[in-house]
Amino acid sequence: MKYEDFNDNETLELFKQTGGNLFFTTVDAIVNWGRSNSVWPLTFATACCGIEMMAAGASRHDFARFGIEVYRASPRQADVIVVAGTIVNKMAPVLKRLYDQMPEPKYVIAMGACAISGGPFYYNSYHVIKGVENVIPVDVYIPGCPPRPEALLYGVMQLQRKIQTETMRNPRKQPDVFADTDNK
Amino acid sequence: MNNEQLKEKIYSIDSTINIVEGKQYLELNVAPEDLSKTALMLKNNPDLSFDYLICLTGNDLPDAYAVVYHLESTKHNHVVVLKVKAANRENPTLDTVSNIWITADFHEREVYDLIGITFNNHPDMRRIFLDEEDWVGYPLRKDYTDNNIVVR
Amino acid sequence: MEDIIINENQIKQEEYIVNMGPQHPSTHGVLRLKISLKGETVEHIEPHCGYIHRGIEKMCERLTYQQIIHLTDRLDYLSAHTNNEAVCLLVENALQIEVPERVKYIRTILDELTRLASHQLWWCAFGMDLGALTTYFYGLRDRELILDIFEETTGARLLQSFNTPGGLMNDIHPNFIKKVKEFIVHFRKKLPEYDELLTGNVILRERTNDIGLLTLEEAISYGVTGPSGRASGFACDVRKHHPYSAYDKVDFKEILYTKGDCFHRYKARVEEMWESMKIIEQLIDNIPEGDYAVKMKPIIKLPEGEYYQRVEAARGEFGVYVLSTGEKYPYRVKFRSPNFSNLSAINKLGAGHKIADLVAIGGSLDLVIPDIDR
Amino acid sequence: MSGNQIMFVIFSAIILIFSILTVTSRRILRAATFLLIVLISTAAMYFMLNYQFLAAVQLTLYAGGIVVLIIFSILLTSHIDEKFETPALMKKVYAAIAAIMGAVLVCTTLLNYTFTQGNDAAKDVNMNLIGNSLISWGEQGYALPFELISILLLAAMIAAIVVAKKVKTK
Amino acid sequence: MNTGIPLEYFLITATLMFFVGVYGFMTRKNMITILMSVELMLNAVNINFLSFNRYLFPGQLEGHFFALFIIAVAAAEAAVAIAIIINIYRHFQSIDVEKADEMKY
Amino acid sequence: MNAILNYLKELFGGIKTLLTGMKVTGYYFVHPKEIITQQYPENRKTLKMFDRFKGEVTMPHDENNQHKCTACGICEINCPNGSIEVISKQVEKADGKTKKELDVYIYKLSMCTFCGICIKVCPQDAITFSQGFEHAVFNKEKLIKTLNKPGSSLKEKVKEVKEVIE
Amino acid sequence: MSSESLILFFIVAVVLVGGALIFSSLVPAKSFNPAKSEPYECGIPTQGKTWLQFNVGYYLFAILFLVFDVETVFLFPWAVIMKTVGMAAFIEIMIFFLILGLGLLYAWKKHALIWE
Amino acid sequence: MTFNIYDFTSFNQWIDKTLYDNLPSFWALIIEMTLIGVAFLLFYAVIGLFLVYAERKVCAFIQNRVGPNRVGPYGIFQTIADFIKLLMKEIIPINNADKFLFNLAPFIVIIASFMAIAAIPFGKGLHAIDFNIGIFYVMAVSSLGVVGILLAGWSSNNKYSLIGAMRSGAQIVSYELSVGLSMVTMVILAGSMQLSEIVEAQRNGWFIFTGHIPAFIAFVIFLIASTAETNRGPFDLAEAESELTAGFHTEYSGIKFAFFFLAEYMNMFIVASIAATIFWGGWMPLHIGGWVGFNHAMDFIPPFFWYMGKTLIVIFLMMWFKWTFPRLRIDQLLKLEWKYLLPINLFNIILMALVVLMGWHF
Ligand code: SF4
Ligand code: SF4
Ligand code: SF4
Repeated sequence: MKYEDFNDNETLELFKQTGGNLFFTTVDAIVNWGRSNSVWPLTFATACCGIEMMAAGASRHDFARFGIEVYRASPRQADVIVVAGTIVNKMAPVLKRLYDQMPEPKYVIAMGACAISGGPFYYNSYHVIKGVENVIPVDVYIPGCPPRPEALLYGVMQLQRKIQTETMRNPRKQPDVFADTDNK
Repeated sequence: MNNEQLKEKIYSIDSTINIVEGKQYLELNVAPEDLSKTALMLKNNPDLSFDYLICLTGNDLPDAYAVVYHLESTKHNHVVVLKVKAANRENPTLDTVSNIWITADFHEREVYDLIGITFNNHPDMRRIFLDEEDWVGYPLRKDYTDNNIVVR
Repeated sequence: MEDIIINENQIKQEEYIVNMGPQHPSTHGVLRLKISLKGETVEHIEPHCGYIHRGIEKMCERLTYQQIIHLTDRLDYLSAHTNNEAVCLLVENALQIEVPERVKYIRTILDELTRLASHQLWWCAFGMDLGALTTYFYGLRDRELILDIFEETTGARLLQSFNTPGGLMNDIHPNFIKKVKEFIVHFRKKLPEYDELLTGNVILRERTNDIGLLTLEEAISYGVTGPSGRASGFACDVRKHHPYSAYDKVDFKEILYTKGDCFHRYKARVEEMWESMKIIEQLIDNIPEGDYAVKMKPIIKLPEGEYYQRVEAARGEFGVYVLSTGEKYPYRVKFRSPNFSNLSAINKLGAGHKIADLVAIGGSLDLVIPDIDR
Repeated sequence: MSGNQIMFVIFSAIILIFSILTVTSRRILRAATFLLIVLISTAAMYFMLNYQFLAAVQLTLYAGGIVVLIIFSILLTSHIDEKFETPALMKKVYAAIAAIMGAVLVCTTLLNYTFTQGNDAAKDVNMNLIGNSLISWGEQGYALPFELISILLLAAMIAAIVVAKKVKTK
Repeated sequence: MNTGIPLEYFLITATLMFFVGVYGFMTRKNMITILMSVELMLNAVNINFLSFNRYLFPGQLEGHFFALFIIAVAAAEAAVAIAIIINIYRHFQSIDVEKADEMKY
Repeated sequence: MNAILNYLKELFGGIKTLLTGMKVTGYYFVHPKEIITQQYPENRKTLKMFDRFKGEVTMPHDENNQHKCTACGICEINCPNGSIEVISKQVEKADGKTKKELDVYIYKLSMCTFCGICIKVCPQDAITFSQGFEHAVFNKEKLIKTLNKPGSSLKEKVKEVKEVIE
Repeated sequence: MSSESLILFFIVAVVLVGGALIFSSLVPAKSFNPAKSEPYECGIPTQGKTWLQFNVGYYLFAILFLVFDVETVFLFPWAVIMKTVGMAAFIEIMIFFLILGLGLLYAWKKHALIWE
Repeated sequence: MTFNIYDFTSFNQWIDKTLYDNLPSFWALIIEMTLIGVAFLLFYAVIGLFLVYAERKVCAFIQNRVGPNRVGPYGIFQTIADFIKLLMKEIIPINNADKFLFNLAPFIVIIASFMAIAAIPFGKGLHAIDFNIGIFYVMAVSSLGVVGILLAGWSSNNKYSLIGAMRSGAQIVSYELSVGLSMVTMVILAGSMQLSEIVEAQRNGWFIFTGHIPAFIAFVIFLIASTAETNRGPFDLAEAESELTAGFHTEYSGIKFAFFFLAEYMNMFIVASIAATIFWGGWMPLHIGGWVGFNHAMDFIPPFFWYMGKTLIVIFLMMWFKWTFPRLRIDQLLKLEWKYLLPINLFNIILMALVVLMGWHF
C-alpha cells in the first residue's frame, strides 16, 4: 500500500519529527523492520470487538500474513495489546497492570468505539471508562463498532508505520498527559 | 393449565394471596414475611410445582423497593409472577429464595449489588458486579448519582 | 497408640488460590474464576463477574425503545439478532401490533442463522480450549459465509441492529435467498467434517465424558437453559414451548440428552446445528410477500404495566422484562441473560475436577461474558 | 600444559567449587542446581578417562534422574522464599575440622603411596565388551549383579509405592 | 588419552569432594540436602573407582562395573529415600532432621 | 483374556478416530485451493463492500456543493449514543426572513455504533452510509468529523418541495 | 576427537548463548514501573504463596521413572550384544523383565499408574 | 560406490590434517571445535528459524489460509524479524524470583539441545562427534533439558509456571522412558549404538522395513513419545494456553523466551533426526532390491538431502499431530505412557529380541 493511501499522515510526520529520528541509522532501520513485522498481540478481548479480532485471525482475513498470529497469553511475550472491547472501571486496573507488565517496546491499539471513547456507553453509564487512553497510552485508534477485520488489519499497518519512525533505544516518548492514570 | 384454572388452584391452597391478572401472566402479590412460605408452596405443591425460576428482578418503585420473580413449572408449563415489596425503604430486606431455587443465589446478589436489597439467610451476600471495596451506592436506584455519569 | 494419630486435618493446610481471568484465553472474555486448589484438583470455584459490567439496564432507562435495540445487540453479541428480536416482540405484543408474516419468516431465518453462527463460533472456541487449534479456523471459515449473508442484508457482520419495533430495518437483499440456500448446501457438507475432526476423536471423548455432570433437577434449579440445559434433559426450548415468530409453523426437534456431561453439551450443540439448518430449509422457500415493517409512530410509548418476553437465544432463554409507566422511556428494563444463570452452576460443575477439566466445562457452557455482566 | 591438563584443572576446580557451594548454599534449589553442575563435571571427568558409557550413564541417571527427582521433591516441599538459616558456628567449625582433618589424612596417605601403574594392555571399553561382561557368568562376568539389580529395582519400586501410598488410607 | 595427568590428581579431587560431602552431611539439617551430600560422596567414590581402574588395571573392568552398579544402587537408594522424605514431609510439614527427632510416628 | 481384548479394542478404536481426524486436516493440507484467504491490502483495488455496508455516516454533496440537510436535528435526537451534533445558524434570507440553516454537522466516528437509526429517521435522506472502513488514525481528534463541506449550502429543490408540502 | 571436542563444543555454546543474553539485557530500551516485576496472574495481584500444594502424583511418577531409567541403562549394553550372543542373552533378559514386570504389575494393581 | 562424492569424511580429515600439521595439537583442536561449534550454532539457529517458519506455513495450509507472506518472498524472513524483535526486547526482572536460577534455566534448556545435536550424523562423516555410545549419549544429554524447565517454573515465582513446570517435568521424564526403550528396540536390531554404524547397518534396507512389525511398533511409539517429550501438541500441557497461559515460561520475556521457543523446535528437530536415523536409514538413499537403475538414481541425491528430507517428513508428522488433535489431560497423558506405551514397549523389546534371535528380520 502506498504512503498516500493511508490517512492521518500528518500525525505520522509529527511522529517523525518528535520521535527522534534525528539519529536514524541503519541499525534502527533493521530493528524497526524486525519490530514492525513481528508485533505479537496479547490475548486480550473483552467484548464484541474481540469476536472481530478473532475473525481477523481466522482463515478469511488471516492476521498471520503480517506475522502477527502469535497470540501470546502472557504479557511478558507480547508486543501489542489490542484493546478490543469495553473497558469498565473494574477492569481498568487489570488492563493497566497487564500493560505495565509488558516489556518495552509495547504498543496499544484501541479497537472499536468503546475503547476509543466509551462508544455506545459514553452517556448515562456509570461504570464504563470513557476511552482507554485514560488508562494506558494508545498508539492507534480503529473506529467501528465493531471494526471489520480489514479495518483491524489497516490499523495494524498504521501501527507498523508508526513503529518505523522510532529509534531503537527510545521507542516511546511517553507524553505527560498519559503519565497519571486515575483508573476512571 | 390456563391462568383461570391456575388462579383457582392457588386460591384453593392459600386464599390469602392477592392475585392480579396481569398483562400476560398471573401476578401474585405477597407480603415480605410470607415470601418464603409462598415460594416454598409454589415449588413443592405437586399441582403447581414451579420448579424453574426464570428471572428475578429488583425494582426501585416510587413507593418501595420490590422484587419480581418469574416462575415456571417445567412439568405443567405454566407461569406465574410473584411480586414482593420490601418493607423498609431505608434498609430494605427480604428473605432469600436461594434455598428453593439455587439460581436465585446469583440473581439476588445482583439485586443486592444494583438495587441494594439485602436478602436474609443468603449464603454469600456480596456485590457481584461492582467492586466490593470501592463502590458506594446502588446504581439502579432512581436517586443514584455519580460524577462519572455524563447525562445526555 | 496415641502417637500414631496424626491426621492430615491437624496440619494447617494453606489454601492455594489460582486466578483464571480476567485476562485468560479460556474464559472467553473477562470472567474471573477464583479457584481453590488442592493439588491440581479444584475444590471450589468462585466466579467474579463485573469486569465488563456496563450498566446497560440503567442506560436503557434513558433510551427509547428503538434505541434500546442497539444495546441489546451488545449483550450477547453472538446472538445479537435474537436479543433485539426479544425487545421488538415485547413492544409489539404490548402494543398488540401484528407484524406481517414476511417479517416473522425473515426473523426466524435470521434467528437460526444467528444460532448457527454462534454455535460455529462456540465450536471453534471449544476446540481451542481443548487444544485442537485447527477447529478455530474451520469453524470461523464457515461462519464467514453466514456473516456475508448478514452483511449483505443488514450491513453489519456482527451487531446488525436489524430488528426494529414493528418489523425490520430493511427488506432482505435480493441475493439473500440464493445465498442462504448455497450456504445450507455448503454447510451440510462441512458439518460432518466437524464430527470427524473432533466429535469422534478419542481424546475429546476422554476429556469430556463424565466431566461436569449436571442432573436434571440441578439444571432446573440452577436455571441452566439452552443446549447446556437440554443436555441434562431440561426441556427448556422456548421455541418449542412458547413459540414466537414463525416457530409454530416449522417442524423441528428439541434436542434432549440425559447425562448432562460436557460431551452431551457438546453433542447437543452440534445436533442443534442440524436442526437449525432444517428450520431454515423449511422457511427459506416460503417467505411470503409483504411489507418488511408496519408503520409505527415515531415515539413509542408502552401502556403502563409490566411485560416479559422470552426468546430462545443461542445460549438459552433470553428474557426481557420491562416495567413501563407509559412514558417514552421504560421505567425499568431487566434482561434475563441465559449465561448469567448458566454461570451460576459452574461451581457445581467444576468442583472435584482438574483445572484442565474446568476449561472443558467452561467451553461446554459457552459463556459470553458481556451477557453475564450486562 | 596440554589440553588434557587444562581441562582437568578446569573440571576439578568446577567440581570442588560447586561441591562446596552445594553444601553451603542457603537456597535449596540452588544447592540442587550446583549438585547438577558437579555431576555434569564428573561426567566430563569420565569422558576424559574415556569411559564414555559410564559418562552417559552418569548423565542419564544422576543428572537426568536423581537430580530431577530431588528437584521434584524440592518443588513439592519448599517455597521460593525459604532460605536455610546458617548452621550454628560451632557445628560448622566441628564439621569443617573433621572434614579437613579427614581430607588431609587421606591426601597425605595418597601422596605417600606409590601406585604401580598397571601395564596390561588397555582394553577398549566399547559397548560389546560391556554388554558381554554384563551377561556372562564367572570371571569378568557380571550377570549375577545384573539380575540382582532387577530385584533391587523391584524392591525400590515397591517400597516407594508402599511409602507413597500410605497416607491415602487415612 | 590420559597422558599428563597423574593418578593422584584424580584421587585428590575425589578425596576433597568426598570430604566436602562429609561436611555437608554434618552441617545440613534439611533431609534433601543431606541426601545431596551423600550423592556427592558417592560420586567421589566413583571417580576413585574409575581412575584406579583406568590407571592401575587398564586390562580389567572391575572398577567400571563397580561404578556402574554404584550408580544404579544410588538411584534406587535415592528413590526410596525421597519417598520416605516426602512421606515425612506430608506428615509433619517439615523435613528438618532436628525436628524429626520430635516427630513421633 | 477379555480384559486384554478390551484393552486392544480400546487401543485400536482410539487410533482409528485419531486417523479420521488426521484425514480431515491432511485433506486440507494437500488442497491449497481450499484456501479462502483474502489478502487485504493487496486486494484493495478489487475489494468491494456490500452495498448496504455501514462504513461511516456521510452527507452526500452534489456538484454545486449542496447537501440536503435542513438542520432539523431529528437525527441528533434519535442517535442512541450522541454521535451527532447538529449546529445550526440563523441566516437572513433575501426576503428578510431569518431561517435556520446548517452550520456544522459534527459526526463523531469514534462513538458511532452504526445502528442506522439516524439514516432511517432523516426526513430529507440527507445522510447515508459510505463504504469506507479504513479509518484507523494515530490521533483521536481526527475521528470527529464535520460532514458538511465548507461553504456548502442547502439544496434548493428540496427546500421548494418541502415548502410545497407545507 | 571425542571427549575434549565435546567439552569445547559445550564451551562455545555457552559463550555464544550467553553473549546473546548479555546483549539483550544491555541494549534494548527499558522502562520501570512498580507492577512490572510482579508475577503475572491474569492481571490480578497474586494472592497467597506461589506454591503448589502437595501432590503425590508428580513425585510418584518421578520415582517410577528413575527405576525404569536404571533399567533402560542396563538394557542398552544388552541390546548391543543381543544379536551376536543370541539365546543366552535372551534368556537373561527374560528373567530381568520378569522381575521388573512384576514391579510394573504391582504398581498397576496399586493404582500407582493413574494420576490422583 | 557412488557414495564417494558425497563423503564428508575426507573433507573433515582434510581440515583435521591441515590444522594438526600447522599447530600444536591442543590449539588445533580448539580452533577446529570452535569452528565446528560456530558452524553448528549457525546451523542450529537457521534450522530453528526455519522450523518456526515451516510450522507456521504448515498450520496455515492445514487451516485454509496462507500464513506469513508479507516479510520477504513468501514471508521467509518472518522468523528473522521475530528473532530481531525478541533480541531487542526488554528483559523483565521478576520480583522474588531466584535470579540466578531464572537466568540459568534457558541456558540449560538450550544447551542440552545444542549438545545433543553434536552427535547427529547429517551425512556420511558429517557430524561433530561420533561416539560409540551415540544414541545413548543423545538420550542422556537431552534428558537434562527437563531440569531447565523445572528450574524455570520454580524460579519464576508464578503459579502457572510452577504448575506448568511440574506437569511438563512429570511428562518429559515419563516419556523419556518410552523414547529410550524404543531406541533399545532398534539397538537390538542394529547391534550397535554408534549412530554412524546404525546408519551403515541400513545400507541394505531401512530398519523400518527390515525390522517389520516390532520396528514399526517401535517407530509409532517413538513418534508419540518423542512428541510428548518435546512438549508439543497434543501433549503441550506444560504451556497449555487455555489453562496455564504460557506454562513454565510465562514470566520469560525477550531473548530468554526466544531460547525456550528455539529449544522446543530444536528438540523437535533432534528427535526427528533420531527417528530418521534409526528407523529410516539416516542419510542412506532409498534402495529397492534388484532395481539397479533406480538405486543408482537415488544415490545421486546427496545424503544430506536424504537425511533432511526424512527428518522433515517426521517433523511434518509431528506438526500434523499438533494441528489436529485436542490436548490431553495430565492424567490421560500419564495413563497413555504408563498403561499403554510402556508395557507395549517392553513387550516389543522381547518381540524384537525374538525376531533377531530367530533371524526373522530381513
Ligand atoms: S465498540 Fe461496539 S463492538 Fe466493540 S466492544 Fe464496544 S460495543 Fe462492542
Ligand atoms: S441529517 Fe436529516 S435528520 Fe439530521 S438534521 Fe439534517 S435533515 Fe435533519
Ligand atoms: S448510525 Fe446510529 S450511532 Fe451512528 S450516528 Fe447514526 S444513529 Fe448515531
